[in-house]
Amino acid sequence: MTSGTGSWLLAALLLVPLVGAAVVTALRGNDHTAKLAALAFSVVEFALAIASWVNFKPDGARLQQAFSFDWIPAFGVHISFAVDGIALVMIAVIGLLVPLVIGAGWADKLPEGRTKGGFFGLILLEQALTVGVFAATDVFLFYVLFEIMLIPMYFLIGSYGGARRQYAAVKFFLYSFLGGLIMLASVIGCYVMAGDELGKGTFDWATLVRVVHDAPLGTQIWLFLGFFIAFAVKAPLVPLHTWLPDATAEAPIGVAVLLVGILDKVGTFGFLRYLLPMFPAASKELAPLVLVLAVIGVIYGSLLATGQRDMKRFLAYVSIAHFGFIALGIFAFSSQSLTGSVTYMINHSIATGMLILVVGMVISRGGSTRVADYGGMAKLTPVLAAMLLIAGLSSMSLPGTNSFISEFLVLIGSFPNAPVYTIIATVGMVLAALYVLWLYQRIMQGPVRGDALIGAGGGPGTAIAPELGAKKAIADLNTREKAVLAPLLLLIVALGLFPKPVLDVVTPTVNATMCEAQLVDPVQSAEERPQCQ
Amino acid sequence: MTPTYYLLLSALLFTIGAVGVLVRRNAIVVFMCVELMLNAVNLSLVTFARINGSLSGQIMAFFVMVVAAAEVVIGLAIIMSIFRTRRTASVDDSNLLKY
Amino acid sequence: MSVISSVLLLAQEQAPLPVPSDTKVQAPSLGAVWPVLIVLGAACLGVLLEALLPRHLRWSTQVVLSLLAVVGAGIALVAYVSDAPAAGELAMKGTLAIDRPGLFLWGTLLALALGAVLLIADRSVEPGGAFVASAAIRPGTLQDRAQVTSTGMQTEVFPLTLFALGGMMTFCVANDLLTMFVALEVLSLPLYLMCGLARRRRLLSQESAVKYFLLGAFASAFFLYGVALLYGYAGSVRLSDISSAAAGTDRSDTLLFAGMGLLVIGLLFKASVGPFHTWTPDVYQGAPTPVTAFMAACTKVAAFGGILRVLQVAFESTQWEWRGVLWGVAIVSMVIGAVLGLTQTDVKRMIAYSSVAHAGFLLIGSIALTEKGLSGTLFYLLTYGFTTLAAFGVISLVRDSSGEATHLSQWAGLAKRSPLLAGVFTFLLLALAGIPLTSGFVGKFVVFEAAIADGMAPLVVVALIASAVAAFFYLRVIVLMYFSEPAADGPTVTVPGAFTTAAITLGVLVTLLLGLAPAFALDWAGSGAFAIH
Amino acid sequence: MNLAAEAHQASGVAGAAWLLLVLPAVGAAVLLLGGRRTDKWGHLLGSGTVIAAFVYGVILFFDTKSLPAEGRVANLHVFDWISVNSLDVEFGLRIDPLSLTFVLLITGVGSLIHIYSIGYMSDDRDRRRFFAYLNLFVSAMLLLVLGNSFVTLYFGWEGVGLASYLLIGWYQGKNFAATAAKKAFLMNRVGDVGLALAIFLMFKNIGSTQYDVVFAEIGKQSTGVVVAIGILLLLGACGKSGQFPLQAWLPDAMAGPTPVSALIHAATMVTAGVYLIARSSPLYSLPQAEDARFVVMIIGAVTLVIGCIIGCAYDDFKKVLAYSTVSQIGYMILAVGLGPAGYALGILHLLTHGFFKAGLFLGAGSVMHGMNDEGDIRRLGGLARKMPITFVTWTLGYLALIGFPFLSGYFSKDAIIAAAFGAHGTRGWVFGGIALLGAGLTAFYMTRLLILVFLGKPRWENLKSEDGRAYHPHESGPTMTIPMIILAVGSVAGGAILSGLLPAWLEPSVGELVETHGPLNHTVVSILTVGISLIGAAIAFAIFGRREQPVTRPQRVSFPVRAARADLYGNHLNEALFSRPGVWLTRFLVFVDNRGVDGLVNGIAAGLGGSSGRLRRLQTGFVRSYALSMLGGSILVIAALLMVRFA
Repeated sequence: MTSGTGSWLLAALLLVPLVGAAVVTALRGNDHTAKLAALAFSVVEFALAIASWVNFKPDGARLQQAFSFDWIPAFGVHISFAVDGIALVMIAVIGLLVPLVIGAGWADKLPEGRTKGGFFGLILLEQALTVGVFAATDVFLFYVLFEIMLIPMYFLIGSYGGARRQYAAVKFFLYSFLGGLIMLASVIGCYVMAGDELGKGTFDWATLVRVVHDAPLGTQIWLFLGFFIAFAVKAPLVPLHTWLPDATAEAPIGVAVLLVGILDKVGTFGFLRYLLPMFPAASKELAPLVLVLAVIGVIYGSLLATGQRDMKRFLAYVSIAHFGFIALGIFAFSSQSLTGSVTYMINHSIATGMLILVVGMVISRGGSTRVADYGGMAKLTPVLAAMLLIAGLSSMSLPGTNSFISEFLVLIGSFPNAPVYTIIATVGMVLAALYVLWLYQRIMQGPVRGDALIGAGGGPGTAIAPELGAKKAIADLNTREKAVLAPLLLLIVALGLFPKPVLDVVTPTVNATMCEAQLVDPVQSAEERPQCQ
Repeated sequence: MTPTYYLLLSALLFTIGAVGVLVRRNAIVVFMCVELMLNAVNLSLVTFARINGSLSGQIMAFFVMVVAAAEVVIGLAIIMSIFRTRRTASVDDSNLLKY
Repeated sequence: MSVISSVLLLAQEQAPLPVPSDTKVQAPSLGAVWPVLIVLGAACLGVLLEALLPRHLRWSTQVVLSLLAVVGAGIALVAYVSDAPAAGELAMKGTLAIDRPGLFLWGTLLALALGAVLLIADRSVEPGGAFVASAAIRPGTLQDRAQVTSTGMQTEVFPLTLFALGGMMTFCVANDLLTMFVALEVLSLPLYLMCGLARRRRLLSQESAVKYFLLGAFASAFFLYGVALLYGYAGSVRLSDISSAAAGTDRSDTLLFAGMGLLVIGLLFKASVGPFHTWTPDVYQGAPTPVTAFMAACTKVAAFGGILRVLQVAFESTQWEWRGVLWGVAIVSMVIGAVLGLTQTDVKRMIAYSSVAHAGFLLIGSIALTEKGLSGTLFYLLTYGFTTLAAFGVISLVRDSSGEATHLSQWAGLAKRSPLLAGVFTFLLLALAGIPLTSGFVGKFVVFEAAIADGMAPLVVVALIASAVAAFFYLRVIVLMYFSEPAADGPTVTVPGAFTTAAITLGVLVTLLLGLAPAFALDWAGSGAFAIH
Repeated sequence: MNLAAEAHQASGVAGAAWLLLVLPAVGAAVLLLGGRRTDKWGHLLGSGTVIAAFVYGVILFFDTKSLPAEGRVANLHVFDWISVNSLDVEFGLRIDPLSLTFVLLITGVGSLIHIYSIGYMSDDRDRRRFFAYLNLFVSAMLLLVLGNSFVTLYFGWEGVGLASYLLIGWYQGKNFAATAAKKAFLMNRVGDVGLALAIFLMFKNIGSTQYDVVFAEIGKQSTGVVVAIGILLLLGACGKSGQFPLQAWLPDAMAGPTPVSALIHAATMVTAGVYLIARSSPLYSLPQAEDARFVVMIIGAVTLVIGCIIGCAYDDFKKVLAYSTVSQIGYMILAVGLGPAGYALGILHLLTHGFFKAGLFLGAGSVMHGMNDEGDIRRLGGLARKMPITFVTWTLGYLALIGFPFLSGYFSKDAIIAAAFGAHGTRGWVFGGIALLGAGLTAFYMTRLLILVFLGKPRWENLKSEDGRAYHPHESGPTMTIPMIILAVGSVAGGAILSGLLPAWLEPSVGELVETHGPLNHTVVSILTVGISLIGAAIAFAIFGRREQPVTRPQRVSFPVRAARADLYGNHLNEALFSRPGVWLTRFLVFVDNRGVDGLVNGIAAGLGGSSGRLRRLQTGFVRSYALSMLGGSILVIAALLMVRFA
């Protein structure tokens, strides 16, 4: 059954990329048409995402634009999708990033015997699956998509990646797959529990929330852990993070964006959608554990970022630090921190997405991922340098950029409930400045140096600016690249100054989550406090 | 004397057969040991028939013999083919398939 | 010798067994057993034809006959199922219990056998098929080199297949241990022979036959001794009598448990459950691939059919004593299969170890003595059978000058040579790994669900970890096929003829179908319990 | 003293106060996005927007002045910024005497320095970008002082940090510039953490971050909370204002172009800390805040001494001025630490200092401009004749700084010293004494500068600059001299005018100025101060004026001088405490991550593989061993079954 016009939007959101994937793959014979088709489909998808945002009523039902069909009656499994505020914004971000990724990968050279069609086809497929993961309201369906999601990514890394791509792809897959299997145990556990409660098992999320969430603490903890491990692998929490640096380092830039910007968010999304509402008692019980991991992640990730020699690994560790913040916000249990984490998920996709794309542009010019191969590039490519700096400033969450809003919300919201953790995490602000400026200085500032820019001999070669002694003509951003970065740049500033549109969509869902998780704000304002029904 | 002894005897025979399978190299002999195990079973079947005072145990013994005969036919066929290839019936020589 | 086994078989069909006085004598209903009769009848007919027909007609005749037999049996089965009593009925003076699970197993066996017969009958991949022209020729001689290229074939394979099939069908529905023993032999003896009939690599083939035979005989001795002890315990070999005897405990439990142990060991051997799996890798590798497919698919089904019936009907009342032991066996089997699979270098051996791991999973379902456990295991058997059948079908297509190229290194970069085959095989491997949207996942899910519902959560967690480990060696093959460069003198992929194509398509379609819409099959599997008379 | 009650909604002229932020911001945006197209007129746009902002500021000032004293605090709601349930941060401006004072200072000095830069940066191919950054800075600084909540303040706070980072690192081709910029930003961030935590505390305990709410509620809070907030705010102030222990970045910041040093690192940004504490006067004036105030005073006193001492030893023109800035801000912090007795004085000194220090820096810039960017005072000398205007304006600034009677320094600094003596008990003597000593040292090092740069023999005559050119000192052009003159006038007259008006004007923001009557009355203190300053100057003359000075700094010097040249080992301390351990920790963690965490993962994988490789050897291929394993298995199973049953 479906409810309202929104359902069709959501259905379209799921189908368009699927069809797109099929079409693009079919067109893989001709790179150019394939590229155009891919771009067209991704743009349509983005338009649909906007439409569904417009259609969404923040003060409306918990889950909107819902539709559902029977799938396996024997197990009460349905194909049912719907969005809440959180899923909505994530889907919008996916819709935004994929066209940009396609644009960024427009001119990349692929490995021998690979086609643009296959590449973009897989990306669109991945998009369809991730949209599904965020929109699924049947836990079984969620699990299915959660696992399936790995396969296109596995091939994206494995077939189009760098030198150690096989290792990275397999590592990525096994990590997530093992996590997923452990989650499967919990999924089944919930199902069985529902069976005992209601006589007939179900996977419907809303029903499961009702059934599971007053289970005895012991049971809850086991079920919680099952889900938690899967999600902690996805949104890499230390110490389950080591697949991310390898995967990011080996994946092509665009794929790295999807990996860090979207796939990993499934984990934090899972915290919000499944852990808190379904296992309130266990969440409270185990919150200290998660908080410790989160804070470790912040510090550990930041420090390791400064210790990296490889730019892409650097990006991975930066993200690990950011995921620490997100986890902190989620398990600090205040509506501010939760909202902060959700917006963090978006802003991280935008800021780090841009950072990765920019680094990719640096690499495509220098042809090396080692930081040591660069230096003083700002002289050759001022615009590129500016972009790197802006992306960096956003990922160190400087006020005026989008990330500031989320980090501020996370910290200020976490402080009342978890002051100590928050104070430690605040140190992360300094470290963030450290690693961003460190990278910027190494790559962009100082005299022009590094094998990537100057001939290995160090002697000045022929260059656009011979007086700077650059090895080869290193051009500044071209129009396509500018076009790719412009939307992100715009959003970074816009959401930094005027986050209201996002907050208005997210906050009601967060309040609903707070209610399901039986949480109350530590700091209540006298007049309006969220009502639980 | 109580039928229990027959059971013990059959257990003993069965064990001898099993150990024989483990220690003998010649395929034929190994196979004979298996036959020994089957016949040990026959013994206990008959004994139980006696104990339970029902005939079915003895009838089962006949079935077992028939089956054993069939096994012999197949087994010899296979062992023969191996022997004709390798000019030896030692089971240890045929270990190309391993690890 | 096939004559002998047929004689023996007829003997067992009229075998008058002492019917315990308390059970009412039933009207012998042939309708129920028609499928078996058809198959065995066709088998005997086949033997006669071998004797009467001229050589050049045999192949075609036998193929037609076997296919007709299988299909006919299928029709008879369907015809019977339509008006079969839900509770099941006894046939052949109570030696056979024709009940819902039995019928489901029959259906599964017949369907799989159809595929197997098609594979066996194929002559497109290799002129004259995968079987030796004349088993009497000594390997390594001139005639042997001649027969490799000749189109002749030892067409007894077909009646042998039918005999084995008949034995399996009887085995699944055997209601007393003696029938079960005889059926066990009837299904095993032909298989011993078939293993030795490969056209190429005859040394390996014969060796596998010897090993299978000796160990099989050894195992059946255990089985038989178990039968004897149980007879001594219960005074009857009727499963129901044993359970009723076990319920009232005035007899020596030593007999009961020793007997049960020996009996189960015999069965576990057939099902290649570790640590009784040792024959599996060698035989799977050495036997002609179509036979391996037949064994892997059908023998597993039959063996677990027997295990299910024995455990649920005869030993249900004593489950608390033996359950723990079988837990251990299941764990050992899963671990052996998963771990040893990691370092295999031969595809067929690798699948063999995977089958050991799967046997462990199946055992989990079998010791959950609930309707869910029963239906889950039955469904799992169905899915596993088809997947592995198709997998071996694919393996038989990758060949080089010396026959099948089963060494993994030869599979490198296969995706570039033949994307279709690589895609199909990848799909099958993912199914074996239990990735969602394949039948393998649904199978695992139903089994684990039953296990957790029956309070075996820890065992399920072990199973999940094992399947994650196992996933690694499936992935390894995928990595080889997709991400590595093809070897210069790599194997070629022969375009399969109609038969093999049909078999593979059948397997893949069922795998996909049961992954996407398993509902109907689940209903069949869950349609009823074993008949207890 | 409740300042919240009077805040009324801004209307009329004040209603357009957002223009103050938008004008320079638009300028910056146009210049940055416009790229090379705007090269020709970029500097004009940049300066124009700031001047426009200044004009509007003046209008706003008189408009507000026309209102009755209690109506001078206006609140302008621009839009809802961050609003989640109980947390509601509006993007709003607070127009009151305090913020207006700063608006005038920032836009006024800002305009002058923009004009000055037109000339100073004329031969830089990226002058346009320079002006963009300056505009960015002005806009952020205005947001800092105008914001009506601690979060908007934080926004501006980090905004100016960014601008200063960009401008310090202006010559980013040079490593030392880039490093200095990074250092400045990082040390500021350390301070920002304090500010952030203070904000979190406010939200936790008061539930808001708006000034009016916070100041209205803060009185109800426990001493612990108040002191904590007070000290955390101070930490923020230390970061921005180069106060001990975070002073080390300010001298390095001189790596930026001189106008930047004048505007950001002398006149405006570095005084943000003083603004913060003055703005939080309702908090610091609380009786619970006694300890916090005490800490503020200590920091101020310590810093002002450190600044003076190091200032005496440096040979770099701008760095000496930088340390002078550090110590002067020390005075201001000391003043605001005094509480109601000092807020107005702190702001007063801040303004006068803004004038004369900016003038001094511009003078320095003009000297270096004429001397091939030579900054080492030992290579200068006798420039008075070569560049008269610079000399005169600079000397006026100098006199103002050392508190020459009836120049601006005399009114602001002496007042602070007097107020310091006014602190009750021994504190008065201690802090007063320190402040007095500082005055003497200031006179000493400034006189040293004056002599070494403008008087004495021209030591540069037979030297060449690094780029091998001979020195041809010359007076700078009008765009540079005019601002210098204006500032000189300001530094001469500013004190006399402001000292009368300011306290009353600031009353609505920081409360009325409490006259303290210490052991020594005001006249005595000023006589003492002037006397001590004269002594300091005399000593300087005695040492540097009469003897010829070597061109290279003498190496065999007494310990104090060595220590002072080494920033009193401040950097060494940071090195030892933070940087080096940090690097080690990072290296260690990288190792742990690769070998430890990832090593464990790969170890498990390798372990499985290895055991698999070993176990598969058990599959020997001998039937009999298979049979054995089967038999073993069977025995185990049966034994287990029987044990379960019977044991």
